[in-house]
Amino acid sequence: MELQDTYYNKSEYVETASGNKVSRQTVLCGSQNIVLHGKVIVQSDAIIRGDLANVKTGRFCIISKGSVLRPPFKKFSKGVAFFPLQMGDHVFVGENTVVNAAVVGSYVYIGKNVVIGRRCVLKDCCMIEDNSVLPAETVVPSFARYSGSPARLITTLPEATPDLMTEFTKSYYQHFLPTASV
Amino acid sequence: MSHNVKILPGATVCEDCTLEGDITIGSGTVIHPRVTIIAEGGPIVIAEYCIIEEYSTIIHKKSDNQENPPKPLFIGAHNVFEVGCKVESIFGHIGEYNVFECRCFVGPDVKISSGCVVGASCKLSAPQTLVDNTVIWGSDHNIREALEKQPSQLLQLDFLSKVMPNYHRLRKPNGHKRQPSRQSTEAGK
Amino acid sequence: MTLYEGIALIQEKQAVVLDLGTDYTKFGFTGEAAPRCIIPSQFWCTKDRRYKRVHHYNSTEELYENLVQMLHLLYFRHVLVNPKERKVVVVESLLTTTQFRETLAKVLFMHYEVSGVTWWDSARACAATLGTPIVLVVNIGAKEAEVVAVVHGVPVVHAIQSEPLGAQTLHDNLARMLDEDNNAQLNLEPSVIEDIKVRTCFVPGRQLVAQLGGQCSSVRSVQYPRASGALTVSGRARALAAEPLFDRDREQASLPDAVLRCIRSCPIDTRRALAENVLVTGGGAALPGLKARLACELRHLVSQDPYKDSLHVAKFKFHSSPCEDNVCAWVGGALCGAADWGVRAAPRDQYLREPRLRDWACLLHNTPPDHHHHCP
Amino acid sequence: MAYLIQPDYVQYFCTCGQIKPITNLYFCRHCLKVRCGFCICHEVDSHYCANCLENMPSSEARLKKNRCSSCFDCPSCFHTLSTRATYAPARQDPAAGDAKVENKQPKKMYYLSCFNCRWTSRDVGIPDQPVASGGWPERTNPFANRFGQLLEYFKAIAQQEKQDKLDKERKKYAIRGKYITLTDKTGLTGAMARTTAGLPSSESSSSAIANFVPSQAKEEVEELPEDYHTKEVNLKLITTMPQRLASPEWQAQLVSRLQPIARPLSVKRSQRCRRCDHNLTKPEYNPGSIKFKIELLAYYHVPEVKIISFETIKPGCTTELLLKLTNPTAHEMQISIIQPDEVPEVEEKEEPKSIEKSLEKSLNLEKDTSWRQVIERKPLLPTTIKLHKPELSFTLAQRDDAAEYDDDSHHETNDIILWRKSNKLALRLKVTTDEEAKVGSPAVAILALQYSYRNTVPPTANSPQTRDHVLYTTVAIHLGTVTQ
Repeated sequence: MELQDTYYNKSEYVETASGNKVSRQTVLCGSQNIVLHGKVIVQSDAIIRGDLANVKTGRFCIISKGSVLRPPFKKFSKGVAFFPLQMGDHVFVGENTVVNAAVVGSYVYIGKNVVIGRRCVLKDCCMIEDNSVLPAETVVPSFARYSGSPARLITTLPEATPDLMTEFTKSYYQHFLPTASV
Repeated sequence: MSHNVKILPGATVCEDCTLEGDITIGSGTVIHPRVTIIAEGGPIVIAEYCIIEEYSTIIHKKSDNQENPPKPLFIGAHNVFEVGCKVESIFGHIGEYNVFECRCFVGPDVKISSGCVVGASCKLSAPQTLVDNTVIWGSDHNIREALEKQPSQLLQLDFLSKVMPNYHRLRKPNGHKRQPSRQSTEAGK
Repeated sequence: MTLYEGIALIQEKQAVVLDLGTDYTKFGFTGEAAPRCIIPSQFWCTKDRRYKRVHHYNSTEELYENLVQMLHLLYFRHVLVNPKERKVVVVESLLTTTQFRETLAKVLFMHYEVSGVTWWDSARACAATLGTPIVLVVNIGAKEAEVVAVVHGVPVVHAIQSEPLGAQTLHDNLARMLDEDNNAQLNLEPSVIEDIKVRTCFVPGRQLVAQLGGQCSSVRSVQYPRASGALTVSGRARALAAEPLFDRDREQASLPDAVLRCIRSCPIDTRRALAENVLVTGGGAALPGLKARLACELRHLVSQDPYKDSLHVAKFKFHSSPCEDNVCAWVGGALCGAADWGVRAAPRDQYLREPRLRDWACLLHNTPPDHHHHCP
Repeated sequence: MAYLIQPDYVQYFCTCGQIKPITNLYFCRHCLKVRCGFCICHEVDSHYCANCLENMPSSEARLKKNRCSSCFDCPSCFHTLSTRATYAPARQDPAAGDAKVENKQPKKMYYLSCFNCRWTSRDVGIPDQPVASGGWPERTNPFANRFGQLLEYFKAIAQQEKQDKLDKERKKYAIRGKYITLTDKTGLTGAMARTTAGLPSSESSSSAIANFVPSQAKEEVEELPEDYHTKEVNLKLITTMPQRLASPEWQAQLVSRLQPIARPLSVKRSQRCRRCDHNLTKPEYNPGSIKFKIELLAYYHVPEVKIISFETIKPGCTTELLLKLTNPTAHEMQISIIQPDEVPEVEEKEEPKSIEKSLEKSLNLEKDTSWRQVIERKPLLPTTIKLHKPELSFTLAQRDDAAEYDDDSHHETNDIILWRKSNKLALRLKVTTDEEAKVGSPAVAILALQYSYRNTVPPTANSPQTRDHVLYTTVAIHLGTVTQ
């Protein structure tokens, strides 16, 4: 099935020169530490905690409503350090999902209501299904499809996943349109 | 609804959060943005060194057999409320060193002792009592008893109270020194 | 043992041993003392988006596909070897259906192109873990309890007893009692019932059952925590879940009856030896107290009616195998498979020429060569 | 990705008859046929640990029983364990969890800890280790010794039996008895029977046989303690089935006996066409890489059909259906839509089947194709929904990543072709549903595509030189359910 158009209120969104579309109803803390690499959509009520550490996303990422991107911390003997959160290209983060990961690779699909625990590493090309919970420090290998709480490998993804994910995020971006009026 | 929010010196409370009712926030506690704390069924007292992260909700709900004066909800020291958790306990007491992981739900009939972990996305709605050091995880609500209490987050609190003022508008402390943590431990009995 | 594993490494490819049970599949290498994995006999079905059990099938084609998926999971997720050019030891019940046997053979030989398959029946495999010449194997599986007398390496086929008294019977009984205890149709997941059984249930001794009566009020009940609130597991459910195994009301179809019937059907000169070499095994036998209770029931029953005149057995003695109960047949398969280096395996090219399996129930394979019905 | 989160609206017919979404299909460039996971041959390519992402050579993996030497899983919840360091001098803060460390030397000690269920190696009394990378106590199978004895015994018997057989053959002597076929089938036990029954066996009985002690049966069976039923049951101390089965050789029944589980390795697979033995996919060796050395996916070679929208299917009605077609190849494609029964039967067999032939083949160790008869299925085509065949064949431009950004829809459009965009076009088709179609049954329309395909395999000496082929593919399109 082709994706359906998603409409947004033009006055609600800010579009940057690089094509990022960011809702005004988001909480971008420490925005100087947040880098969105272009054509990224950040929907309303998403929180990105740039104040704790740097947050970088690649191109064509979709951060859905109510999701939280939060750099993870690690305890050391002398104190606590927050690690930067890196996200690759073509990543989809579903609604009300909490991402505490250290690294999210490219072509990653994270469903809605998911919890990605602290310092998780999601390699390129993986999928976390809706309502899953990844405990802290999980490494999700490439082409794995995880589901459940705690999430486990249930099956593998097709080899063409990079292309599928590219097409999906691109067409999501293309179908993310301002409403005609306003 | 009276807006009687008492913030003790040393607490870090972001402005971008909803605090309704009679709430006392102990020193050393950090409240991140977009937190909702509603004290409609009685006052909420949060002791020292708690962390309350984004989108967490703590509600002291009105109940039918409300005591008069309303019983306060004491939340002990060193509790961590992670992103998106929701706590509705009406038991009037939550112990110390508990961790409420991301997106968990603790219903009104759940009694939490100390050193417990409510796992991410666990929805505790059935009436139950978590004894000290209980760990609940997973969709099947697996239960085990940890060897020791959850470690404190003093180091993280240290960092947060240093960093957060640089990036966030904070609410000014307005309370005076008191010892809510001692009260909270007594109130549990 | 490590020495042998070392030898196995230099020799030709170590064969794999497969025990595809109704509930759990055991899979690993010959010459090893335990399987590499014990996993539920199910696989993730992408089409239906759920786990599908291997033994749920309506047609041979569906079974074929289930087996292909299951073996893929076993080879590539758990044991991590190429199925091609490697021998397989299949451990199965003597009563496995021809449909299942032949489909499994087809999958192994044709789909996975294994180089040879040896079949071992579970009774002889279990007996092999003891090294004793005469063994009475009581195997309590998921669906059925099988009693097979193995005499000098030969199962006494006409004496085989099989009763639907496996773990499933226990689970059904337990589920019914839990419903009664909690006054509700609980519709518990099979895995939950299994967990309750494994963690709370036990088999009380003969005297205790009589003492307790129907209600078992002196047995401690347990609160079993669940996501939707705790469940009461009454003392009755804990103590009496396994009672159907010993229930003689239905035409003496109880487990001790089956054991005694099996002994009675065996040649007279082996009966005493069989009674003195009983091996109670299978996943269902791991329930605390079950073996003791069975021993007690046997000793009692042998002096009772249908047997007291026909069966003159004074003593019952019991073996314990050098492995956990649920992997006994697998371990036997791993022993036998390692001992003969797969010499006796049916090779693939023979199967390709004539895709038919030898089976004890088939006269074609079972007629002595000098018999006039024998066809070469 | 829509393929992964939506139901499979469009499915293709594999050559073997399976029906799968295009993402699960492969395309063999040498046979020019669509293949799927069911009809191809899977092979282990490389072993790696999915946690530390280290490769392990397969010989080493075999020695280590397919387990990583540095990563451990939690025996309680199966999450990966993390190594945590503690310092011997206890900190001022009593809650830091260091109260247990008694010695005052400033020494780093390590223990394993689970972030999910908070299990630690201290829970079961495993002492902290001075090195981060391990030295964790290795468990041994408690039955290993006995198993070794049995194995030695059986091997000796098998050896002896082999010798017997040789002797027997020399003597041209055969035993015939009641259970002849059974013992013959498993001669091992026959030999065992003879030895244990005291029958005359071969003269040289090895020491393994002589020294072997069979299991001794006991009269008493371990009974439950008297007060078993009145004791309180603490479920937190008893392991669950998954916890027991996670370590098959140990199967601890008490939580206090759980041990860290060395993490099982994973494999990368390569896939091979059974027919021509060419690789269809071959991954790169590096565990972190998502690239392939060979990647012959149907998604890159077969025109892709997607539904844009469709009207509800009603019995006896003609409804419209909008499809999007994509040419994934780097060459122009001629496509025409045909009825599924117009697809010519493609004969894959090159010689008539006969028993002699196949026998000959297997003897000659030639590539045998016997797998085909068991793997291939004849799918049942639902026929309630008929497609109106458009009298039209059209050209679909090659894929051009640069063209993606210019929005020129200047190509010719008509009733059937709604729009074109570089290598994509939208089609409007009509389907008619049978009067008899059952309401509530799934509505599936079948259509076939005839398309031109340019083969890019460099021609070899013995392969035909043709580069352009006409290929067919059949597609099942799911249009919801038939409604009134």
